[in-house]
This record gives sequence, structure tokens and C-alpha cells, in this order.
Amino acid sequence: MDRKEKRKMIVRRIAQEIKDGDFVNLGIGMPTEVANYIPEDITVYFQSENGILGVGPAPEPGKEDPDLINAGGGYITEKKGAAYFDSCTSFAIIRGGHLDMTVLGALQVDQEGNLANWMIPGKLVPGMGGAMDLVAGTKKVVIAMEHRDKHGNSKILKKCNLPLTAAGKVNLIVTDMAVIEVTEKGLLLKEVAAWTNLEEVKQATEADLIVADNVGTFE
Amino acid sequence: MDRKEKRKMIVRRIAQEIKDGDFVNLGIGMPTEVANYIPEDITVYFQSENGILGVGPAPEPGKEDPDLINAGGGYITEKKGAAYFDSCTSFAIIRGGHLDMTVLGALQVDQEGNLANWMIPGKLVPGMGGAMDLVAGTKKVVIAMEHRDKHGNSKILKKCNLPLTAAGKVNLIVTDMAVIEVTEKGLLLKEVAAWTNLEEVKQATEADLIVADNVGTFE
Amino acid sequence: MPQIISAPQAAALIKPHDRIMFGSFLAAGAACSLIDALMEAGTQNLHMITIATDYDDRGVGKLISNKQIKSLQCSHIGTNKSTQAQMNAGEIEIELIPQGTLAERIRAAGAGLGGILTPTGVDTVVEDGKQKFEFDGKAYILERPIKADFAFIRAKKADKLGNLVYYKTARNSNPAMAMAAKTTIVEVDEIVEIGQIDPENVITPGIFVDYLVKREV
Amino acid sequence: MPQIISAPQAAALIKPHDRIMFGSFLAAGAACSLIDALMEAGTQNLHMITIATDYDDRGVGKLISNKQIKSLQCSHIGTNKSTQAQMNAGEIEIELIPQGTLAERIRAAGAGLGGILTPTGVDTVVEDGKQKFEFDGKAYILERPIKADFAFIRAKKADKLGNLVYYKTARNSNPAMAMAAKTTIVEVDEIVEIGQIDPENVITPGIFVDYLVKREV
Repeated sequence: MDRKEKRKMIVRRIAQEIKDGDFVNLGIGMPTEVANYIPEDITVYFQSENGILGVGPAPEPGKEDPDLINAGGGYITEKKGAAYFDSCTSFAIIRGGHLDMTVLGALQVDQEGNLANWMIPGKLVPGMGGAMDLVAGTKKVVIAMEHRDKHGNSKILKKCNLPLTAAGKVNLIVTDMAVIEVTEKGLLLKEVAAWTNLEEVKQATEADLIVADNVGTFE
Repeated sequence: MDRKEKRKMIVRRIAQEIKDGDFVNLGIGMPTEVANYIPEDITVYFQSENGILGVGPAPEPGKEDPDLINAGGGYITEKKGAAYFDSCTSFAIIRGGHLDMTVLGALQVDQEGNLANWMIPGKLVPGMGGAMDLVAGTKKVVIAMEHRDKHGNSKILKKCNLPLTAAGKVNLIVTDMAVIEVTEKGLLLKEVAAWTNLEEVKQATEADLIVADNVGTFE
Repeated sequence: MPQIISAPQAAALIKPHDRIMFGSFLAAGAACSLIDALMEAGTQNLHMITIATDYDDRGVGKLISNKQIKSLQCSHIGTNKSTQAQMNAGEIEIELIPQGTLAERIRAAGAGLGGILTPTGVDTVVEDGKQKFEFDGKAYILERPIKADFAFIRAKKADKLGNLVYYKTARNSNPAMAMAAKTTIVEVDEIVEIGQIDPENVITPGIFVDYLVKREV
Repeated sequence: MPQIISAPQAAALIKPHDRIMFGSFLAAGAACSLIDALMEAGTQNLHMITIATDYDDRGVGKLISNKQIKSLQCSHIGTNKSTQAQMNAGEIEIELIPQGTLAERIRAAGAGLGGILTPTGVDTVVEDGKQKFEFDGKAYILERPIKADFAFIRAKKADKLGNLVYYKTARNSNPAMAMAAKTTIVEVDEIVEIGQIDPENVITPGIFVDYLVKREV
């Protein structure tokens, strides 16, 4: 399974977490692709923190409007029933706990549900953008990321060592290897990707894992 | 001069304080009447804290709309160029210092610019409504009131003894007897009503008065 | 997507001791069908959050005349004799709040804020028992969010997603309250199809709305 | 009533060390004519308040590429290489602020609040040096208002009173910033007569607007 396929698998799996009628914010990058895998029989409204509820698919070529974009700067369209609002209302929705789910990328997560995804000191400082608010406020925080970094090191740690985005707020981690729920007792391994196996997941994970009674598979 | 004429004189005099282009909030009762004395050659936009900027005159009989009212519950119309907004924006305008002037009634004012106009303990407790915000936030706070209460006692005191609406925020006091500016040094008597005289004003005022060099008259 | 229910069905959701926000400013923007249904249901010992208690026989004041309100947070009661009388008789507990502070405390609840610092009420009884701050020579008091179990909202029009537009000064506290309650019930003159409200003109996005009720009065 | 001026006239109002808010979100809703005029004027050592520094050659980022910005408050700089480079070279001073906190701090300035309590940034470096509170088991940090000398606002349409409507996601931080600066300058596609904007659809009332500039790009 190549890297592109693995990323597709991650977002496909996350799409299954979304229920009919949910209001969802998708982060920049891989999370944005979740929108492409929503089953046709459910209705989901995507919020983008730059000020729209009801993000539609990308426009046809030639119909891009530079004033109609998502939080990543990508061109979007307007879904029927959409609403526009300013930044204050947008973050009132986010911080006020009105979104059902947010999907975000991560540099690191840890077994306490901590998340680091906004800077690598001395190296890369893009800024937190809306991520800290999204993680602080949303009912369900889902992380979409590759299980290991490019050097093969686990991104799921006992304790994050990069500056945090928020503490104890992550609910679910979906990687190319596993689906892991953050519980009060620790990280609960619920599913293993079909291309790998439990032992490989354990080896690829620095954090302690509690293995669920019936570990499922996903692909 | 009867009481009705005196009240007219007060609001007429206050109308002269308003400049072309000002944004003004008028309190309930006597202050509301200030709108009737704005010179025709200036444009003033009246705000009402229930959510409109651009209050127009009272509607013709039979055209009253119960959903188009001012903060006193009186029927109004919409001036050309008006805007509607919710309570939060309305008080952002007020508290944020965006209004040029507010005109309010008073139970008592004192020589430190303190104002009491929202309750008489054990007797009358209407509540402060929007008055505390108006007095805290508006650039110029003008008080419209009779100089003495119904027992003939001064309403301009050395120190208010009723619960305050705000401390040190009053800028100008216009009564049926005098126009008094609140300065850092104390109350500056600037004008005396034509129907009375300086001595009578002093006698009717408990607070210390600094008499301006050229005391004017108004009528 | 909000459920469309009747006013009596909405009233049946309310239990004694619930905290309810009522949009209204001297009866403009009051959800009259919902208020009437709640009077019909007779639910007592309610906590009311509203700008003013309107009039004895009009707006939210009817619920006070009907003795359904045990406690009250509002900015003004001067137009309602029942409120004054019940307060004097010790039958109703009242917290009087400056109107701008009330709006901002409700908004804070909806926006997930832990409070706001306001200059309004400084050096008055309003500051009693509250934490005080001074920055650059100006004093502020810390005011905490006001939350509720339900909001009774009045709008002009909703689409089936719950996107709302309001009408003139009937807007007042309704948009803030729609954000701040666990369950928001909106009384509207008209329910239109999705797509029939211009996305630029939506004042309250549907995400804040749980139930829609067609106005009947 | 706002004065109608040209973009160069607007730029001439700006002095070195002024604090300027720029509406924009990755160049959507940037006041491009005003930005170009300010580049032409060449005024340096400015303090910029904006959501993100957009792109090196588009939106507010052009002013950074042009080395006119000495210090910066924003939430994101990842799309602009000049900002990163100038930060690493110590040429620009940056305070990174969570985007919702930035919006709320700007709003607080416009609304006369002394600050807000937010859960965003708790247990992160954002809380460093800030007062912390705990209510009902939830932690909050006190964030102070952000004010400015000028706001460069982009709207779609204004009437001659300065009432504004926006366009799609170009709205973003513009309405909050319009409230929060001493002087608000608005770049619009169209200036219409008073009465030609429906009072229900006004997003920014004219009271917040000082100057109108017709967009020229």
C-alpha cells in the first residue's frame, strides 16, 4: 500500500465517524479530503473558520472565486442553505461547543490526549491559526495523521515534547495503521489496518496501548 | 412658566448641544423629546439600544408596528439609511464609545459627576436597563432633569445618596433653571434660565457651584 | 436539522426549575405562541432570563402574572406591575443586570467564554461581590456567562435548516440567546425551503437551532 | 457621515509606528487598493494586526515583502515566506495569537470591554504571563483587547452613511476590525445612495466608518 493509498484509507475511515446532520470542521491538508468520502445518504454541513457554514465542493475550473475559499485558501463553492458570518461568530460556533466534530492533522499526540500540531521550535513556525480554538471547543476531536514520521519514529507518544496545541482534548486518532480512542484509562486500540497487524502497530507506537476486546480491521 | 414649558425649554436647550453628523442615544421620557428640536439643517442619527441606528419620528396613527419601537416602548419609524442589529452589537456601540452623546434623566447628580437614576431603595426599583452602559461608554453624557424634586429639594447634590448609575461620568446638566458643566474643578454654572436669576439658582442648588465668567441665558 | 413541532409540544419539553431565556424587548420579539403554550402547560418554578419583564398582559410578563416564574435575571422591570408586586412580596427572586452586560454574558455563554471584563457597573452596587480589575487607569468588573436549558426565540423566517432572519427591532436579544441555551426553540412566521434565504443575510445560522415552531397568534 | 477619499489620500493618513488592522483571510477580503497605496507611500515601521500574513505577493503579505512592517500580531504566517525569513532574521517582531482569541480581542476593543476569558490556549505557551482562572473545573486565560490607530477594511458595498455589506468569505475579520480602530477606512466596490441598503442586511453600521475609498484594482 503506497503512501497516497494510506492517506485515502485514513480519511475514508474518518468519514465513517460522521453522522447524518453533523456540523463538522475539517483542518487543512489531509483532513480536507474527508469531505470526499461522506456517504450520499447523509447530510453534513462543513464549517470553515474563515466564515462559512455549508462548504460545497471545489468549483469547476475557471469558476474559482478568490473571495470564496476555505481555511486552507482552497477554492470552494457554497452549498444550498449555507450561511456566511464574521470571524467572531465563526469562533463562537467553534469555541462555544456547537460543532459536532473537527478533524485535524498532528505532529504528535500522546496518551493523555495532548496534541501538538502548530510549531517545531527553531524550525517551522506556521502559527496555530484556528487549531487551538477548534481543539478547545469542539465536541469530538479526531486526528488524521500518519502513524510514524518520515524517519519511522512514532508520532503517538507517552508525552508530547513539541509545544502543545491543547491538553487532553483529543478523542480519536486515525492513522494508516490503527484507529485509537483516547479514554480516561489511556489509548484504546480499536482497529488495525488490514495491511498490517497488531504486533506491528504496537512496535510502531511509543505510547502505551490498551488493546480492545474485539480489535476490528479497516481498509 | 409652567412645568410643561420648562421641560420644553430643557430639551430645546439640549438639542443645541448636538452637532451635524452626531450619533445620539436619547433616554426614556423627557430626553426622547430632544429629537423634536433638532435644527433642520443638520443630520443626526439616533440610536436606540433595543437595536436600531436611525430612529425616525413616530408613525402616523394606524401605522404603528409593535415590532418597531424605541427603548421606551414607543412606536417609531425607520429613517432612511437606518440599520438594525442585535443587543450585543447595540451595546458594543454604546460601551465601545462610538456614540457622541446620550441624554438621560436623573433622580440625582452631584458635583463629582456621579449620577443616580435607576432606583430608590424600598420604593421604586425599575432596574437600570441600558442606562449604566450608556453612562459608562458614551463620549458626552447630558442630563435632562428638573432642578428640584417635587418637594422643592435640590437634585444637584454635593454627594448622591441614592444608588449610583455610574461615578464621575456626567458631562453636562441641563435643568429648568441652569446649564451646568461638570469640570475637574467642580460644577461650572454656564447659563441661567431667563425666567430666573443667579441667586435663585444658587439657592436651589445644594452642590457647590463655580460661576462662569460670562454666565449666559437660555429660554 | 431542526425538528418542526407545535407550540404545545415545545412547552411540554419544559420542566419545573428549568432555566429559560426569552428573547423580547418590551414585547417586541417575544415568542408569543410559545409563551401562551407554556401558560397553558402551567409549568411552575421556572427561571427566566430576559431583557425586561415587558407588560403584565403582553410579552414575557404574562408568565410572571401567571406566577410561573420563581427567579429572574433581567435589566428592567419598571413596565410590569406584577414583577414589582411579587418582588416586594418575596415571591420572586430578581438579579438586575445592566442591559449591555446581560447581552454580553449571554453571548459569552454561547461563545464558550469564561467571562468578560466590563466597565459598566463599576462604582455601583453591580460590582458587589465581583472581581475588579484596573488597566491603564480604567476599572472593569468580571462578569460571568449566563447559560440556560432552553431559549425561546422569535424570528421572522427560518429555512428548514434553521437559518434565521429577524424583523426590525424584534431582533434584540434573540440572536445571542439562540447561541446560549442547550436547546433553542424558535417561533417563526414562516418556514421556507433550504436555499430560500440568501446566505449573506442569515443572522442566526441553523447550527444554533433545535426546534422550529410556526407562530399561531 | 464618512468622507470619500482616494486610496493615496488614505495612505497619506498613516504615519510610521501606527498600528493598523488589516481585514483579510489568505487575501480574501484584503483592501488591495489601500495596501497598494500604502506600498506606494512607503511608510515604514508599521504595526500590523491581521489573521494571517497571506502570501508574499498577494494580500497583506505584500507589505511584509516590502519591509514596511516592524511588528505583527496574527494567528498564522505559514503561507508567507517573507514573514518567516524576517522573523528568523530578527527583523520583525511577532505575537502569534489563536485565531478565535484574536477575533475576540479585536471585538473586545470595539465593544469597550477590558478583556475576555477564554479556554483557548490553556496549558500551552499561549497562557504564559497571563492571568488564569478556574470556574466549575474549567480553566480560562484572560486576554486583553487589541486596539489600533487605523483599520483597513474591505467591503462589497457601502451607502454614503458608511453602512456596509460584505461578500462571501471576504467578510472574515473585517466587521470586528471596523469597530476597533480609532479611524476606519473602508475599500468598497460600490458606493450607493442612502436608503439603497436594506436596514435588515447591514452588517457594519455606518457609525463605525470614517472614510470610504473606491476600489481600483
